[in-house]
Amino acid sequence: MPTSTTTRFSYREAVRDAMSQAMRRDADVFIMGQDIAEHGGSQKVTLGMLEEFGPGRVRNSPISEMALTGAGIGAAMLGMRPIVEIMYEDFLTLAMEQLVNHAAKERYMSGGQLKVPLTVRTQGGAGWSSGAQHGQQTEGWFVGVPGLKVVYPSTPRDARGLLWSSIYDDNCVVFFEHVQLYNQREELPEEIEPIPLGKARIVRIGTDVTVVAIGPLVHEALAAAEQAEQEGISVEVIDPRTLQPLDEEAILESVRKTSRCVVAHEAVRRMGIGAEMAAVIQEKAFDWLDAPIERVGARFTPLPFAPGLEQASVPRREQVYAAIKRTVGSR
Amino acid sequence: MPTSTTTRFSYREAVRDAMSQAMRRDADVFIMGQDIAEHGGSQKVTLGMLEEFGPGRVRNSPISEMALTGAGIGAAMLGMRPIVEIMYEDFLTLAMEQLVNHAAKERYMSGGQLKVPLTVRTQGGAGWSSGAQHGQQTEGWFVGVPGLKVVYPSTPRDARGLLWSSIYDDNCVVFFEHVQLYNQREELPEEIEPIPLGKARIVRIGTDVTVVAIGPLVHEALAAAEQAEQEGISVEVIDPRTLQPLDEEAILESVRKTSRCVVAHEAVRRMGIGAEMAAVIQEKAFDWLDAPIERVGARFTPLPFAPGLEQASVPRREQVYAAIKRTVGSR
Amino acid sequence: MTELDYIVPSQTAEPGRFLQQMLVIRKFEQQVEERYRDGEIPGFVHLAIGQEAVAVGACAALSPRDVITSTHRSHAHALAKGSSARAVMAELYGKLEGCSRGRGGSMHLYDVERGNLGSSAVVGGALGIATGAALAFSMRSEPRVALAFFGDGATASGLFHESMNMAQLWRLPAVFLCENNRWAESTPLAQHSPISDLTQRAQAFGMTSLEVDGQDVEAVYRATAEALAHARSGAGPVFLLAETYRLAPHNVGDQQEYRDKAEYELTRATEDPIEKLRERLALPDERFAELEREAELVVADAVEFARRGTDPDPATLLEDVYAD
Amino acid sequence: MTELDYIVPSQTAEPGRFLQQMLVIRKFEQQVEERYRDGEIPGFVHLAIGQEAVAVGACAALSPRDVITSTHRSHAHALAKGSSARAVMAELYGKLEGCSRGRGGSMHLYDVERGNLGSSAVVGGALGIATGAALAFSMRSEPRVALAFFGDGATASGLFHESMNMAQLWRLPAVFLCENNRWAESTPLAQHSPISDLTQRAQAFGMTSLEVDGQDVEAVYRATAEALAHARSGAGPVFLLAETYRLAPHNVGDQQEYRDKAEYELTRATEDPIEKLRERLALPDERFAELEREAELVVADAVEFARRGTDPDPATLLEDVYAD
Ligand SMILES: Cc1ncc(C[n+]2csc(CCOP(=O)(O)OP(=O)(O)O)c2C)c(N)n1
Ligand SMILES: Cc1ncc(C[n+]2csc(CCOP(=O)(O)OP(=O)(O)O)c2C)c(N)n1
Ligand SMILES: [Mg+2]
Ligand SMILES: [Mg+2]
Repeated sequence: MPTSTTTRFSYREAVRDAMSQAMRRDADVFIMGQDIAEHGGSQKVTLGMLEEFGPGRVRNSPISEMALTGAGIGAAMLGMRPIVEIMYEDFLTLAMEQLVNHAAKERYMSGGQLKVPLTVRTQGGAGWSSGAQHGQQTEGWFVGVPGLKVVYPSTPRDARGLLWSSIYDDNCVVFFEHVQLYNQREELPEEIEPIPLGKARIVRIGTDVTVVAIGPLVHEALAAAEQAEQEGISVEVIDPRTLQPLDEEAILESVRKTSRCVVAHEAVRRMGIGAEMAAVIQEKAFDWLDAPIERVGARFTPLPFAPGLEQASVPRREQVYAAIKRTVGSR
Repeated sequence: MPTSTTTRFSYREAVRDAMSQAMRRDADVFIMGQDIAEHGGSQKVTLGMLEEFGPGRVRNSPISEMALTGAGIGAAMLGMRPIVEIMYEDFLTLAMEQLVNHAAKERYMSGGQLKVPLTVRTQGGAGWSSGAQHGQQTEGWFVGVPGLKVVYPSTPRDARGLLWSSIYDDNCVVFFEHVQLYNQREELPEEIEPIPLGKARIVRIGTDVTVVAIGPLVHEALAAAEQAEQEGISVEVIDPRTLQPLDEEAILESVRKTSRCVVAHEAVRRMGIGAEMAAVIQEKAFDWLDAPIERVGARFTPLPFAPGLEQASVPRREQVYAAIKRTVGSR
Repeated sequence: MTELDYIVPSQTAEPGRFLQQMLVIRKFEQQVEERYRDGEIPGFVHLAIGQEAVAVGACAALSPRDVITSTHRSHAHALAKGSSARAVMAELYGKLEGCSRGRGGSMHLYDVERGNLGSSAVVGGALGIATGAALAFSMRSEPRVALAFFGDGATASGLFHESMNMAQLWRLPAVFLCENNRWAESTPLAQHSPISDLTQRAQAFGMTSLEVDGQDVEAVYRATAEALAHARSGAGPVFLLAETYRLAPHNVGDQQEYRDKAEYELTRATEDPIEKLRERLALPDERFAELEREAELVVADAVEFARRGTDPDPATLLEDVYAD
Repeated sequence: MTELDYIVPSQTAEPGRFLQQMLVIRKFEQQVEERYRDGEIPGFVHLAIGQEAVAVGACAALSPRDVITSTHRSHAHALAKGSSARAVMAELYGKLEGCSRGRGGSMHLYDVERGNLGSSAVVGGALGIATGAALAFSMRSEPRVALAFFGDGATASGLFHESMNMAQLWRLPAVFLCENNRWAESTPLAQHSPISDLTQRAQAFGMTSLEVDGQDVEAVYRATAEALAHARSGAGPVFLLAETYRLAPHNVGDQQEYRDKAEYELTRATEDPIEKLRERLALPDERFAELEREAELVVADAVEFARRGTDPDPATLLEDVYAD
């Protein structure tokens, strides 16, 4: 049997690979965004793509997030599969109208005549003092918008497989990348394994507590789980990967086993996706719960610049660990 | 003792009265928005204000929601107390960048040098086949944005007293009105009684179930409570009125008494403010809960046009009643 | 059904047919007003009375594979682009037989097969979409054009500017057709725009602009044909300004307390595009009355069709939220 | 502390002081680059090397009660508007003594007392705010002007257009000062704008525009003074276009792989605003070297100040999220 060759992909390269392979296969796939051409994008995700695909399919755009998103929607309605890169997710605020009122609704309002197979990729996150307008996490807003799908991968494999599925999904997908994950590496086969949207991944098996974490918090949760393990606490870690549709069954199954749950994300706690998860879990696994669902998320403040303040504002392994201890402590 | 004269105010008139009284008292208060001058606004809330205050303080604006909001922020930074009317809350999507990245953060980013005493009034809601872009409920997005306050009154008295407090609050307040409430009437004294932001109102006292409802759902909840009363179920109804800051204590106190809770709003259930409420309640009143917190909200779809579909998509008293029955049923 | 049930964009200047088509639209709008007042039509409706020549003239110049995007004031555009009066009326009634299966309503008319990509009820909201459609045509080297209808009020919106800039920058085959009816709801042009000649908007992007009398359907046809030829040739987009009039309130129910009554009456008396064409064609009264009756029949049939239509089943509520 | 620690906007053309001030900014930026590379400054930083004449000339013309808004490339604006080098440097270090108490950082410099309303790291994001400040001045009949700095790239953003339209419509005392440094990050002007003469942007609103050589600080001073006088007189806003050059990468760390090396070197050699002024003043080398040393001392002092600064206490994290 031939062994499939594998390569070490960074998260950044994995994202690029999904786009490049789709663009090789399919003339309808293209990408637009600011500084994505020669410059390779502000995070260098698209580096080299201009050379391979040319300026017609790797389109450098003016600073016009609204029109960029609108043009993506229009091209998608005509059957293209555009990828729009919004440089920082903070700037999704500029595209909000187009995403919420158009991308999400064109199919419904047209009674099913239209599809909007648009992928909006964006990135952000704390940890490098980028300030209050270049680091907030905004995925929660889109989860509550019927018609949109929301994806947030935490590993190179998931990033590649989910981006592939997003590009080929016939709906608008808002795809979140985290700046602190771009250099994460993983051995992957050359051929892409598509990962279906809406399927969670059990990252670590455990029996005492379920931690549902997304993005960088998946890795923080793993570290916290290792630490808890030392004290004999067995932690299961689940990464939903897709936030809409949300794999409620996978989460509920785990919580029904462990009876304790922590939800964790980098976004502000209040109105973060963790609120929705907690609401769903307490509703559908009430009788299994031995303790309140603990929520881990950023403190209620704009992202401060000073490194010490920034650190104090966003959650990392310590906060997840503390939450695990709290929920187990109330045994 | 002199009896204070009272007048019958509609919710619409109550909103207008708060603005007019503030504008009479204070030259720094003014209003900007589309068609608010001769036309009195799309919902006639500002009718007559042009005549009293003139076009300089009742400023008809171009269709430029971004600049309108930005100008409100700038004027507020200079010490004015602007009121910006966004005709439909669906169009808050256009102002999202200015609200989230600027109004909410200028104070923090400036290390406390600035204040943004801006009030952004808006309205919307289902029930009259206004279609997918003129009826969605968007209050949830703003609750998770540190630096913003969010208000959603359900009665003329609350509308007037809370709008007054919003205008005089030194932070940016997003103030939600519901189109179906404009003709609600209530006897009010001439002098405004300011209502502090962040204080819930116990609308109805009961012992078996707490219903936390906002906006039009307060009235639906009351109707459902009457119906439940017939069957011997005693329902307490709480209207938080302010969603940020949220009066958690008032809600928790009630739930600790009743041990059962329903949260209800017209917005889509997923990621609605009810998710946050459920998450808080299960966290802080876990040991008191006898049943899962029930969430009532719109179905997961853009607002459909056809009346029958629209009715089927948004929650009314029947859904609140059913949720009350469910939670009591799981006794 | 008669041949008038569908307006077939003619791609040639046929004033006689233009008149018929404008009459269908006029009668349609008048009937909508009545049906709305009678409570048969839910939601709210914006009529294009006075602007029929723009819709008919522009759509006649489009080839069947060209696409349009429209606005809250969308009935005329939908009809002129070839949707049947029945399907549009049924949509206004919220029926399954409507052109958006009852999901859209008056402000969300779609007919993708006939090149109507739909109308945005957010002012200016479809201009990026039209730009994107044009981008698709350009990338695929298809000889198609995307034409966006929008009002004078929309030219104050950021997306208008961003879309114009992008379309010109990328030389996309788009036509930005601005219907300057001098009002944005209750706001006269002078209260939302510091300039009165809206072609100046195009100068910010170095975009070719054309101006046309929007009450003269033949002129609109010719100007649109010229704009389309320019766009189709690869020379880039065109800003096409049609000077027109809103000979009706902003929406049915609007009292127009902000508008001078005398101006309104005078404008209605002197700027009716249908009366202008009738005069130019020197049509005998009898013949005109006949055309009116024909149009009324089409519309009456559409109303009957809509009334008999099916209410969407609430069980299908969640259909088409997502494509699968 | 020397008098250079604060740039006091002079309100008169004093080329000698302009030179000193530009040198402080230049040395400041060069020092920031080094400190950033050494890992002392967190986040990311955009230097205004090459654009000092715009900041200094424009701010010199402002009266103390006038206000500015700034951008991600904000150090020069902050310094020229009178913030101390110490306070700005301390902010870049994230210190409590910084002009934003360490909450803001390089892209969020504020000094409200001196009329700096802050910088938006969202491109174009402060243009509505400047419009609103001008509105406040207008409503209160205060003889003050709001001046917004922004780049060529920002002219593609919707908010730019909406703000220009509103300011002109309401004849607000605002100056929209566009620093055309020909690049938006890696994107050359021709890739984000279909026009090369950006004053055309103002034609869409019928706004008065002025153009000035942004490398000539005295010319910038005069043009800004003219724009301010126009705005202050009640005649409405002005679009002031300063043609300038980015004589540095977009931000520290940017490799400029997109930029022609020869063009870059030639531009640096020929378009340095400081060299130009030095030449015009025919300054002896010795005197210039002395001014350089003075400026270096100011900046060295600022660095020392910043290094000795206080790290904000995490216990104060939630302070100033709300005003109470
Ligand atoms: C973004 C946005 N703001 C406000 C409205 C409310 N509104 C609907 S139509 C209209 C006026 C539009 O004027 P114009 O673009 O000239 O079109 P017309 O109504 O004259 O056809 C307004 C303000 C809206 N639909 N969308
Ligand atoms: C809305 C928005 N989009 C993208 C960015 C990323 N970005 C930061 S600076 C910049 C270029 C700005 O160009 P210009 O306005 O000319 O200012 P300059 O950098 O030349 O001073 C870009 C694209 C941003 N900060 N904000
Ligand atoms: Mg109009
Ligand atoms: Mg630039």
